[in-house]
Amino acid sequence: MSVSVRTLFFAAYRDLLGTSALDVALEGQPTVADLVRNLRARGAPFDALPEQPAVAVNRTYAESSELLSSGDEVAFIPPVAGG
Amino acid sequence: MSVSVRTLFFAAYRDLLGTSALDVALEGQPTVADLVRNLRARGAPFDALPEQPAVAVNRTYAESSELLSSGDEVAFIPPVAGG
Amino acid sequence: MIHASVQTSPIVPETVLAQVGSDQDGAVLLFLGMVRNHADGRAVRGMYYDAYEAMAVPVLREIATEASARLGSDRVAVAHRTGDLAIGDISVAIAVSSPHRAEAYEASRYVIEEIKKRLPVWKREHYVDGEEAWVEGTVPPGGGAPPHRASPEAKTDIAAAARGGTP
Amino acid sequence: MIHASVQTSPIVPETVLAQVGSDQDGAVLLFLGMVRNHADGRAVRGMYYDAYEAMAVPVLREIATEASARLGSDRVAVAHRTGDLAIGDISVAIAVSSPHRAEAYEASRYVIEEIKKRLPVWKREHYVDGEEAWVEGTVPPGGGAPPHRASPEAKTDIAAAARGGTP
Repeated sequence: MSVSVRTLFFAAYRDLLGTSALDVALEGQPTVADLVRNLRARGAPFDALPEQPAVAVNRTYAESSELLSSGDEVAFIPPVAGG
Repeated sequence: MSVSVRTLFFAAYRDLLGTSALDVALEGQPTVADLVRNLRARGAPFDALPEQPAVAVNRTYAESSELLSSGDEVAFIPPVAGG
Repeated sequence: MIHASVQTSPIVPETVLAQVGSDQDGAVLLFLGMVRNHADGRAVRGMYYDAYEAMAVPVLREIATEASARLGSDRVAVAHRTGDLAIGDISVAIAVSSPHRAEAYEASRYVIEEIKKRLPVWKREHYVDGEEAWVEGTVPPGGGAPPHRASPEAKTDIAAAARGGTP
Repeated sequence: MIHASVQTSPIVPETVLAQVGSDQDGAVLLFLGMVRNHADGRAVRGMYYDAYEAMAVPVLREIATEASARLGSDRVAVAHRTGDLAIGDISVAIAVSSPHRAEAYEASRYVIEEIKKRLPVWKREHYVDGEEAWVEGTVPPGGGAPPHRASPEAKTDIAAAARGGTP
């Protein structure tokens, strides 16, 4: 059984990866940390993502231990600079 | 030789005395404190003025020891409440 | 440029705001003091502001200049109203702008706190029940004690006291 | 009522100001964040604001609601701009009103500080010399370290770094 999530990339992360969104399928009961490992394991440019990026699951900041479900929207949040 | 000053009264002081200005002649080398004593010695309602009111001489806050000169404008400043 | 005025005409916030700002500035702060409908739990219907105008203008300018030094910019504008004000009317407007926000907040706050400490302005509250009283104020620097008071919280209304009126 | 918006259209200060205020309130505070012509000593000609809008709107509303609790009033309005902004354009406007001024200053400051800590918004500076870079931001709560950086003060521009561009 696999879990499909929609990942979003903004600002510097989007520029780094050259994409603003990516669908990712993960095996088992994956956490945010598993998703990050999956992406970073893809080599350049994904390996330039931080090991522990700020992440929001369904538009709320999440810990790296948070479990993911199919259909989740997982956004990688670079350091913010509003105001 | 006497020193003539113009005294001004605002807000609660004006209501107390029923006047907004008074010319006062003082003998010798009078200070602010001498002026206050002169006024308070006049009896009611002047004796309801505080012994050490805030006073401005020529539109600048002054100590009670400040010497007065003829033509000075001496304002009695009740506790302020701007803003 | 520093702006300071004491005026009987209504204060227009846009006008005060337009007196500050610069391409160098990242932060603008506008404070408005308004007449509110209550004071110490009592319903208020309006306020009369009295001023020693010949002194209030230079004192207001002095306060604005001191704030400007803290702000590190000359973009400070302050206007104080006098006369009869209704609920919701603006009694004071303070606009500041500066490259960074911390200084803007500090300078804006400085202006309103100093106004309350030393601007020769007084206000008389008109209550809904028909009574009125001078608002208990702050003794300015160098000043002595205020006149006869029942308690530190009491309203200064020595005229009413002299008449044997309501405390 | 609490107002929170993220908008591509220009922010009109009067509109945000009109969203607060009440007959009970004696203090109104309006903060405007503007695009300034310099950053870290470098001449800036404009700024591009990017946002995760679907998240930024609820986060902004959450910040405004927290500020409202500190303020003791529901009169909080905040608007954040996105897209291309020129020097002097308003990037953020925060209006609050309350019976007393201390709470208004505290709540206004709270909103801008929290925006900078956790609102999912990013800005890209366009310099007069033709270069551009994402502004070094703040790691939001629960977030890890930002990606590859030369120094804590350096601009985050991993795209340029990847291209071998100017640091």
